[in-house]
Amino acid sequence: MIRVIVHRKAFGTTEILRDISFTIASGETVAVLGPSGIGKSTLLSLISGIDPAFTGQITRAKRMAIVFQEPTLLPWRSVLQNILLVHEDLARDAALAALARVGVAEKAALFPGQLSLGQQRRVALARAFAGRPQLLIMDEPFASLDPATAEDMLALTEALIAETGPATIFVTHARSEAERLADQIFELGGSPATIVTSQPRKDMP
Amino acid sequence: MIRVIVHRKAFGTTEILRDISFTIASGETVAVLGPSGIGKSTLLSLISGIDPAFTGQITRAKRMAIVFQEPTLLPWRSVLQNILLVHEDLARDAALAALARVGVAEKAALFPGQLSLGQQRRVALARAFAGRPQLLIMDEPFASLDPATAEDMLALTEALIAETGPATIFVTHARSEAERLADQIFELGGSPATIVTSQPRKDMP
Amino acid sequence: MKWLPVSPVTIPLLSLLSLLLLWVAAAELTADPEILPMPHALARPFWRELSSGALPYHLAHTGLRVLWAFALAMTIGTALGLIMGSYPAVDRWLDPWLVVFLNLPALVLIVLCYLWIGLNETAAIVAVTLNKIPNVTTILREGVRARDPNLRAMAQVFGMRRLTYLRHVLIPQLAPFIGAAARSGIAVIWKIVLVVEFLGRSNGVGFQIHLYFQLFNVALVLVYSLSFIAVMLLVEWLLLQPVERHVRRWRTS
Amino acid sequence: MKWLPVSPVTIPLLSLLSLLLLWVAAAELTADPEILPMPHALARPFWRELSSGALPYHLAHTGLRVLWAFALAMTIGTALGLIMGSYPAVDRWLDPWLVVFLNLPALVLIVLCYLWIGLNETAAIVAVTLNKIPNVTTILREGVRARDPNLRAMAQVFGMRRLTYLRHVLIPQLAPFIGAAARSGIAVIWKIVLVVEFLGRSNGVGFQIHLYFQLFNVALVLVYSLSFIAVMLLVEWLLLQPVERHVRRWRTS
Amino acid sequence: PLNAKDLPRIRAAVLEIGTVNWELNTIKRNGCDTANGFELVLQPFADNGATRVALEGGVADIAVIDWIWTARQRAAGKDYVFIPYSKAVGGMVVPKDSKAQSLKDMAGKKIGIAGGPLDKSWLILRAFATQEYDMDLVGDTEQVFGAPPLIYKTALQGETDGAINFWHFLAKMRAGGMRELIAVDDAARALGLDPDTPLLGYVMKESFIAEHPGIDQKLYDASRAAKDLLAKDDAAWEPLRIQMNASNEAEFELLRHGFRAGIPSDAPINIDGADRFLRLMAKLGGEDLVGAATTLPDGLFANVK
Ligand SMILES: Nc1ncnc2c1ncn2[C@@H]1O[C@H](COP(=O)(O)OP(=O)(O)OP(=O)(O)O)[C@@H](O)[C@H]1O
Ligand SMILES: Nc1ncnc2c1ncn2[C@@H]1O[C@H](COP(=O)(O)OP(=O)(O)OP(=O)(O)O)[C@@H](O)[C@H]1O
Ligand SMILES: [Mg+2]
Ligand SMILES: [Mg+2]
Repeated sequence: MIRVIVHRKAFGTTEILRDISFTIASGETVAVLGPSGIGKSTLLSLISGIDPAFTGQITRAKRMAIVFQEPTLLPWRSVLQNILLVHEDLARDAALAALARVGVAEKAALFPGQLSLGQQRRVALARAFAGRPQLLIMDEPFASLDPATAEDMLALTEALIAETGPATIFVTHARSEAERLADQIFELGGSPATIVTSQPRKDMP
Repeated sequence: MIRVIVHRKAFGTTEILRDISFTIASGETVAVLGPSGIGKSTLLSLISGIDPAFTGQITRAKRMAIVFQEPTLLPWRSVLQNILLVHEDLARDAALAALARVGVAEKAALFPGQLSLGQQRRVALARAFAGRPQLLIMDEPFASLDPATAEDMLALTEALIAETGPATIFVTHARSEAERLADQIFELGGSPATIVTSQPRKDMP
Repeated sequence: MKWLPVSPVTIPLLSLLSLLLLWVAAAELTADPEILPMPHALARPFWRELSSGALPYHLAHTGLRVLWAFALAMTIGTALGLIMGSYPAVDRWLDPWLVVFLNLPALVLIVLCYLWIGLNETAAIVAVTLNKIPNVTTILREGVRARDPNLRAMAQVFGMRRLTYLRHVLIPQLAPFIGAAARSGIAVIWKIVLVVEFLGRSNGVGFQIHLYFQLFNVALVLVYSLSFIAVMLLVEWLLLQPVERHVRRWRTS
Repeated sequence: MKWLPVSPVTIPLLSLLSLLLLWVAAAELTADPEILPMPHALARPFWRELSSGALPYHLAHTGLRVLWAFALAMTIGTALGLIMGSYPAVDRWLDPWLVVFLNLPALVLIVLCYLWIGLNETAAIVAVTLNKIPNVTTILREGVRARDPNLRAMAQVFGMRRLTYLRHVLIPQLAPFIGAAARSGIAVIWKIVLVVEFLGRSNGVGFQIHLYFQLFNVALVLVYSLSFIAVMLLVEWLLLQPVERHVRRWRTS
Repeated sequence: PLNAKDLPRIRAAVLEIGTVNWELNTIKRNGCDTANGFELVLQPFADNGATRVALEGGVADIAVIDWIWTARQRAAGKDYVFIPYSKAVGGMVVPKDSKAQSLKDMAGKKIGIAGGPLDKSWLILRAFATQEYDMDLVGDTEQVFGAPPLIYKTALQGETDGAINFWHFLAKMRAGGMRELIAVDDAARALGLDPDTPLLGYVMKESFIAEHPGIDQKLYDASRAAKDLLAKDDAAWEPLRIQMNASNEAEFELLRHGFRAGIPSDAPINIDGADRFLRLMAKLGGEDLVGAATTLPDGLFANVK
């Protein structure tokens, strides 16, 4: 169970977030929507523990995985190693399978810089999915992909969540994605930003 | 008049592009569609002259502007300076106006790293629009923006093209964007990639 | 890590104090003022050298030489590093020269400079500069090789002017390398200035240190060494660190 | 830039040849073999030193010292640089020490080492190592400060092990800085070894160079200097450059 | 009297801490230079090598060097000539409680040597050991070569069992409680060499003498005058006290005594003796030491008296 309580987050004197609290149960998925620059990535960096400078309290899981808004791969290691290095107990075959699932298996031996940006984003997805995360954090994971690939990735994410049941929180700009994946949709708004609407998924009772 | 003739483009022994040729007149807009990893960014880097290693011939304009798939700002210079440094004859006020048009005027004095990724992408748009380019090259310029902001940027692009009439080529994954902005839509496909469908805009005769 | 609001000079001063304590302990253990005198034993010789004007005189001479050599070596070394890092074709030609000059003993260059140019200030400064240039070039070349190709591409497409590119794109990227070259540079320069001074000048801290070493007057060797170090600490605190903080703002904000 | 398919050793050799021509011209101008002999005038002394076994003997001793000091200084200096660059709190404490040791004259450290440890090999190597560590630390610290915070964040969230982080995330990022420190490092070490050797060792290239300098035998000074440089050129070509090419593959592919 | 400005100038490159400064300062203080028709200008350096660079580079007219070196340069075609200054040489000292009574007892011991393997004192002692004890000092002892101050200090620390150093350091070492095992003087005498041959001298170029005829004699006379003063008059030493850097009165007196003992006689140099000496050096030091000067080059010693 992930518990997020953020009283206040500011950069210098500019307050970005205020009074955001919610919980995510294992197997539950939360989508965060909101205009560009509102504070979505900031919220994720608090949840993931990257940025410890805020007032509030967050309980995290032990095994976490993250997909950043940018691929954030190690440019000096091969695509395959990029998967293996963060999951030391993962077998080589499993890593290759993870790459195959996002459609870049044949690029496994290349350096990230030799991949297209969309391919790099998919490697980042594969990296996050390859472990069995208890908490999965994704920042616009399906942006910058063509519609067919994006659909594949969505399906893959659904499958992963069904399989391993992590607590998932992800940021998106596409309401359709949010509605398809999430149990809860939060919309950030205001200044400082807070949750302005919180709705359960349509197809839920 | 921009004339593009690409006989062959390969990385090592992997051939990426073959036999792509078209022209773009001033004021004309070309959209490029295609799946992730097909070679769209590669094509743009040939057209912009960044990558000279190909067989073929490309005539370019003198004043060019580019929006990369990633923001590519100078992290050690303020947002405002990022605009001014590539347009040395641009007045400060004009640069601020360009920033205002993409909605990040109040961030002018900050460093790019202090902006959200969406805001950085908009700065990159402002930078491209601030000059009066004769050739405008954009790689997924509206990705990773919320729908409202994306709509604003689209409108802004339309206005700019109407005003200064550059030859424009841009990559997108959203057919709707392509249909709204482009006079010509090329779809890349195959391996090595070439233009598989080429259609004029719907509302044209 | 911060429990109390401490002034920014507190920790450096405490740190220097602990170094002083270490010295006292070492001197205590050595128990031979001929090898390592107690810090307070330096007070009198220090005062004598200071009031006689000898210390300021030699310090000024050495300082001037260091300054000149530093400015020259940094400028020429950086330019060479930029060129060699940017153009592999040029690099292939100049690289063996770099290795040769990098490893030419200071003594050889210094003596040749003195014999060719004469035993004067110019020769001294040229000798130090020649000794240091390969060092700066080596460090800067690594930096240029590690530059971001995307920013270059951006500058190229937008037709950024060469000078603007240099000043706003390349140099800021190289800042850590320039910082490394400058800091380790002053130190190396000063070490070579010491050799230059004892081989052919009649003044300067290096001259004095060598002299008092020959007399085995450790106290005065330390007085002169530490005076220069004190100057370098001031340069570090009043010049290098503030500049660095300014240049690094974008990283920390 | 390439008109003809040239072997990769052609240009370095041509480059060295042109350096040789420069030397001939300089010797011609100097017209005094006591100041700068012609290259061919070194052949006989070189052969004599080589066949008598003196050159290999001294070269081996110096080489061993350089190797030891290099390994020690790089390891300790890098570790210190990593720590000081990563933890600003530690840095604030150690920074003044760094400045002091960076600017402590080689002579002072060397003499203290000889007097404390004794006139032996250990003292010599410790002295060189202590002289070089601050240099490596300075360069590496700059590198660590310039590291990419995003990769760090990634490693942190995924719970990457410390050692993996060090080996696959941090060190590769620092490669240009390590390269700069290593290259300028060997050069500085060898310069200090020269001083160490003439102050208190009974063999080594530095000992010989100083000896022949006292006798004003420029030919032999050059023979010993150039022999070491030749060794360094080989190290550069057979070791440093291949390693570097391997490490830099991701940039060029 | 003459205006000092009109006098020829002799620029002397000297080791700032060298004992030669005691003499040169005395020359200047007492006007022995102007009285002899030249003006002495001191150019201090911090290293012996530097004084040679200065002489070679033409920014100094004289430097103090030994005549073996001068012979070597002369044989190589340089026009250096030698004007006697001092015959002071070193010796070997051992700790007071050392059991060694002669060089023979140093077998298997560690000897610190200032100035390198071609140091003349060391070479003479080697020859002496071979002749007297049929002993090979190089093989039978362990040598540590080092800078004079380091040899001085490590010997006092007891790190070496014996030390060969320059005479002014030897004076300090004796004052510090060491005793002389053998003086190089005595060794030289036993080898049949003339111990009165001054080893150190003022070296100048013949071309300089050609420009200023008689300048060598003038310098020699001034040097003699200062030496006479220093030899007889203790008061003449008082102004030198600070410069001499003695840490106590005993050391001061030993230094003064050492300097006086080093004053060569004013008899002309024994050319045969010098030649014998050079041959011995050539045998021991080889080409490394003497270069092409296997026999005494003509005109090495200036024609002064
Ligand atoms: N330096 C390189 N070495 C080898 N292959 C490369 C290199 N750069 C790109 N490629 C390959 O070229 C292909 C096209 O890449 P490109 O970046 O043009 O794709 P794209 O169409 O822009 O994709 P996306 O929509 O994901 O950005 C990819 O399959 C990529 O792996
Ligand atoms: N280091 C910083 N200093 C000052 N302001 C910052 C800093 N980092 C972020 N901000 C500000 O915080 C706000 C939120 O940024 P954040 O990256 O969380 O936005 P976002 O919701 O993820 O937007 P996007 O959809 O564009 O990625 C932005 O307005 C940004 O300018
Ligand atoms: Mg964001
Ligand atoms: Mg692309």
